[in-house]
Amino acid sequence: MARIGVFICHCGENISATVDCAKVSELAAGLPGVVYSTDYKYMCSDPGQSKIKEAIREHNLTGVVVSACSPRMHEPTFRKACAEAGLNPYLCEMANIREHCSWVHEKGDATTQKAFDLTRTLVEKVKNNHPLESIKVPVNKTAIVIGGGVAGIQASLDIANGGHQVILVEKQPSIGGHMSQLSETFPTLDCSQCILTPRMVEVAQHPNITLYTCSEIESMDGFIGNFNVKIRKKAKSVNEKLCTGCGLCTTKCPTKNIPSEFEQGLANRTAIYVPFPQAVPNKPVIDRANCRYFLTGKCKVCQKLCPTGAIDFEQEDEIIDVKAGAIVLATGFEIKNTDFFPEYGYGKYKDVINGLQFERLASASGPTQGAIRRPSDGKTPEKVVFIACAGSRDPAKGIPYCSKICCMYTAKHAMLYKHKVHEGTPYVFYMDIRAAGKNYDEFTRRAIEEDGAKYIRGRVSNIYEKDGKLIVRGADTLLGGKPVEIDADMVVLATAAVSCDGSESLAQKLHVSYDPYKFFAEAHPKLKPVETNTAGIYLAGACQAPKDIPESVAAASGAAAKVICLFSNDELTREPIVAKVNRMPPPIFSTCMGCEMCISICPYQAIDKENITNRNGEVIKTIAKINPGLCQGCGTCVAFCKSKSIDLEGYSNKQVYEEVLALLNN
Amino acid sequence: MNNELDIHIGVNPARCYQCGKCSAGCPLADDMDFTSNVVMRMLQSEDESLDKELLQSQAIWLCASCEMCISRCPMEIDIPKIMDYLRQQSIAKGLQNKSANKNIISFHHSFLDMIRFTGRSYEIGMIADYKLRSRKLLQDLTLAPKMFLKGKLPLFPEMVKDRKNIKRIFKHIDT
Amino acid sequence: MTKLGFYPGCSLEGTAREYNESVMSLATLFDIQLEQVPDWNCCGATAAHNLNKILSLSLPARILAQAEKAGMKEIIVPCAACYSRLSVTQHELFENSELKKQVEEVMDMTLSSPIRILNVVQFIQEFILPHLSEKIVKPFDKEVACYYGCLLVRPHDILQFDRLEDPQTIDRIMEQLGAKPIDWPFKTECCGAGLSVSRTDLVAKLSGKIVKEATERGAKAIITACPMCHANLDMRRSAINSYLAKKYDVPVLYITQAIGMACGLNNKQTGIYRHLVKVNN
Amino acid sequence: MENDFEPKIVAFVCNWCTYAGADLTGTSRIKYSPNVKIIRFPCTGRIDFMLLLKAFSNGADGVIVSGCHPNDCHYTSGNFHARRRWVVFRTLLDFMGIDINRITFTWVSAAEGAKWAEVVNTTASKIKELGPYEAYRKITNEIWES
Repeated sequence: MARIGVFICHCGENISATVDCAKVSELAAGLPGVVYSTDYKYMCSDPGQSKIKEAIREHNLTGVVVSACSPRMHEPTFRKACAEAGLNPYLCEMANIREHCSWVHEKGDATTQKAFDLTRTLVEKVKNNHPLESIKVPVNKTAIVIGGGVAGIQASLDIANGGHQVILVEKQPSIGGHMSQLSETFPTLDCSQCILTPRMVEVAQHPNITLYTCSEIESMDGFIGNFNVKIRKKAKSVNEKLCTGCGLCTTKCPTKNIPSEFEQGLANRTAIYVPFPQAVPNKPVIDRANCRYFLTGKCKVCQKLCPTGAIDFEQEDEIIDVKAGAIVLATGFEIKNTDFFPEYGYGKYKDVINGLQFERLASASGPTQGAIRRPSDGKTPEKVVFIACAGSRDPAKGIPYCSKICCMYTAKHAMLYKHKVHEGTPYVFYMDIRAAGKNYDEFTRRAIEEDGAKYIRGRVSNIYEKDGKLIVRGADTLLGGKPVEIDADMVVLATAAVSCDGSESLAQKLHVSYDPYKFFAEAHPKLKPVETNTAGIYLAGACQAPKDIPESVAAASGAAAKVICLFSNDELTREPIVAKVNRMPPPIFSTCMGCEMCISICPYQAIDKENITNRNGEVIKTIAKINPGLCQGCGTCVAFCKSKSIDLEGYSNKQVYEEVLALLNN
Repeated sequence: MNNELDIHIGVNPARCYQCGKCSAGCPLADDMDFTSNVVMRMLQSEDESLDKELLQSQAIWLCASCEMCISRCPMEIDIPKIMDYLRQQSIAKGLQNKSANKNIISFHHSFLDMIRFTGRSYEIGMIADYKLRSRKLLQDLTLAPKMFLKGKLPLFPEMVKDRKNIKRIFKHIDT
Repeated sequence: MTKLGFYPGCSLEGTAREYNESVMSLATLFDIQLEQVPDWNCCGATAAHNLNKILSLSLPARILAQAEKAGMKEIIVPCAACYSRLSVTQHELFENSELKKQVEEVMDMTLSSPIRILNVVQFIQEFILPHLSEKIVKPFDKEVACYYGCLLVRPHDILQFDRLEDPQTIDRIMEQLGAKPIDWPFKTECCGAGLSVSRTDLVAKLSGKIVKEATERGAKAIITACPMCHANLDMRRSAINSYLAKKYDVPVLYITQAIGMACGLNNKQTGIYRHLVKVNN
Repeated sequence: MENDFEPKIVAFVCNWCTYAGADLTGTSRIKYSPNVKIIRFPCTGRIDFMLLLKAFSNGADGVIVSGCHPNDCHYTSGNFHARRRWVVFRTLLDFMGIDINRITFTWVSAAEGAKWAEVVNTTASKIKELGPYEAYRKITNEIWES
């Protein structure tokens, strides 16, 4: 016989202001099976929880209903309290009489009645609950980090230094990401490569890190602690084991005019190439789309030259199966190119460049060895216009958000230009200067006050070319919208930071949600900034939203800390809300007919076939079997099952039928 | 006026974040007493005296409705529609800018009056009417004969047959 | 013979007679019959929408209703200003049924469904271009500045014609004629439009910028598709020249005149003799 | 005539989107009709449409089924299955003579507190207009008694 205890919370006045809590308690006391009912100001407080514990012990309760706030808020609290008093936690249910009742209805009998109806519904449900034990799953202590930019590098090193195995997967031939392309970094102006390359080398040499470059995620299944991931390692046409990285092959490659991705098209590379001198791994790859041999079937110059015979034209893509307990997404961002801007010439003016191109121009290792020269004719520009918010904060262009990094790097660009071309004049068109960060505002002020960057508050309407100059038409909104025309030698657009190409399909492979701009979505905007909605998958860096280097590194370390926390357990405890196929005594064994419908619709591939055999090992019947480690408890199989042979713990058919009946029969 | 705009023409001036791209591309910004982003700012202020200043401005009449501003506006604010509304309000409240009233507004009235009576615009008649209104009797004195010689100024107006219908349209808007 | 609805608009009966003449001559040459919208009226131009919203919608709406009554599925509108007014009106009325009802009451006519409104460039692309090469007798072998003006491309959301910045369709048509279109930045800059009479000083300044830029970049002719642009660039040339204190004599041609010239039509057929800035064949 | 009929409406919602959305309606203090009462499921994929019949035969005048928007399902695809089943089931219900106007099938995300209130209010006023669902209850009771 059920012995249910009912506890009505006032939540201060949040509930009691519109619901007569004492009356609900009184009505509940009259329900069949309810042996104890009370109301209290704050059920979640220590004394409130003690009341529940005492009642459980005193009245030998077999079930508890707490009518209070949303179970999404305090279900764990009350279940824990029940467990402490010796009641199985899954015999405790909550009725939501705050968010779904007191807060959304006016004070009155109808509201009190609804609070009671909801309470009664859960009383009927809890009568049909039975004790459940949480599920234990093992944890594979290897992490996969996707993306080898500064965030991926940081996350990999942190996890590896914590003593765990890391598999770092990078799409490009080298790790380093955008940071390796930068010249100097704000607000300290230290050289980007000087601080990054040691980290890159550390990754390459770390005994706990396995690096796969030219690689992408092919597919993923499994769940937290137990992911199975297939990695596609694209053919590099160079045998890494044999290659010594001498670089002889790259010197004689006949195809020399391929715009270098690393140099943002400001310099060319060969078809067999190392993306940049400090690349990790520092071994060349063949770009098959541009290689003469792959295009015409003739050449093989590199193969003839290679002293170790490392060139392998027959190499194929390799699929690598790995198992991991956690995944860190660090795929970073991209920036819009200049061809995104019709009013700035659709990308047809060579001297209108984007911010990354300027970084390459300013970089000592760049195509001009750090001299600021314009791409069209190599002249030193006397006037350079920097345009902030190019594409960002621009709903008309489909990018309403602020790209966050541009204000700072534009100030830096103006500064670097002035440091390198003393007689030059940098103009900056801006809307707002967003320099919130340690030493950030001071930095932008320095650009204006000490380096003489001419800041003009306004957006540029259009740019056109005339007599070798770029005519930039803007307005000074601080002078009443007065039109300003500058005949510049070069224009740098601080183009919007956007999510990477392919982030949508990657998110779908990993079951991670993303925002309308295809940035990956964090689990909670404030409290879970590096977690995703999929347990065991974490976010680092700008794949979640535009971030600067310190923020990316901080997020990466945050994600790594989460992974290390996860790996500190040998096994995980999971909610036992899983589906079960019923079993019967012979000769039926189970009502399951073996139609396999559930197998085909399960989103987690958690259902398998199971043979029931007799003593002689002959198969009598084949039925479905659910792997509780994989099952996430969505219950889709329950609704699909034709013979009603599957039920979901915690939401069983019996439980929900009783809920419906109780809700309707007052 | 800020709220009126949202109700009457569905344009919300609060969307403007004062980037000035409209003024930067406006062909007439140099000649305006208030550039378009300042116009937006005045509307945002919800200050009656600024509203009045705006309705008395020359800028709203100088706007040539070239639509460059909205075509480049990052917030897609229909400034030409706002300008139309401001001009109509300026007339309704009798706050027309004095110098614009002499030329631009007079011309508009001459133009519409011509259509009111003939259904089509007819240059000689219209220009004659405009000269009387604007008292610019000498303007275009050299151009007209040249145009006449080139056959560009027909002496007699082409008229719409169903002038009753045209009158009906004008009658509705007059009331 | 292709039969198409045709709305000339007021200026094609007056100041832009030659535009009308060249359009009609081209139509004859390419075996197209252009049938005028019966008893058409003025679209209201700039004046109407400056002064009264309902009027600015009712006048074009009457034209559309007349076309619909005559069973026209599409109308050719050579004047860019009329094209813009008609397109915007049709868009606004079919987006907003309440407004449509109001306008229908004012003009005592109804509109049942939208019709196709084609500007002159679309007309050329669709009906002339496919047969153009066989008719060219004298290639238009000159550098030209194709000038689109405002109202052919804006408001872009509604018109959806060409691309908003640096449009290309007229350039491509001129290339077909053998011309060399120059790359220049003022294709869609405003000429001063309706301020022509009331503020000639400003028109001289704005149009002057256009004429100067086209000349400096080597154009031997400016190609337009709008009577208002033509009036400001051609008829107002003496005002422009005195504003710039320099004599600019680059002629301004309607695109239909340029095609007509390349196809061997005579001056009377193209009407180029009516220009104030002389056109040398 | 004043309609004083207070319909009984049951809402079957998923835990991750609509339940959380309804929580947000509460936190935002948006008021709505008290006729609707929620039963929580892990996912709309779990919702067996036989439950709807159960609800109608036991006195429900209307039913709301609501889960995550397409592509937002916490369990990846549960809501798609629910939608697919709903499409099939709807024709079946229609064939059985069940008034499908009494069923609202919709999506409310965890961020759409205001939408939840709107869904509840429009459903409640629609059901109010349709009146009590006696017809179905009568049939089921007759079958029961015979």
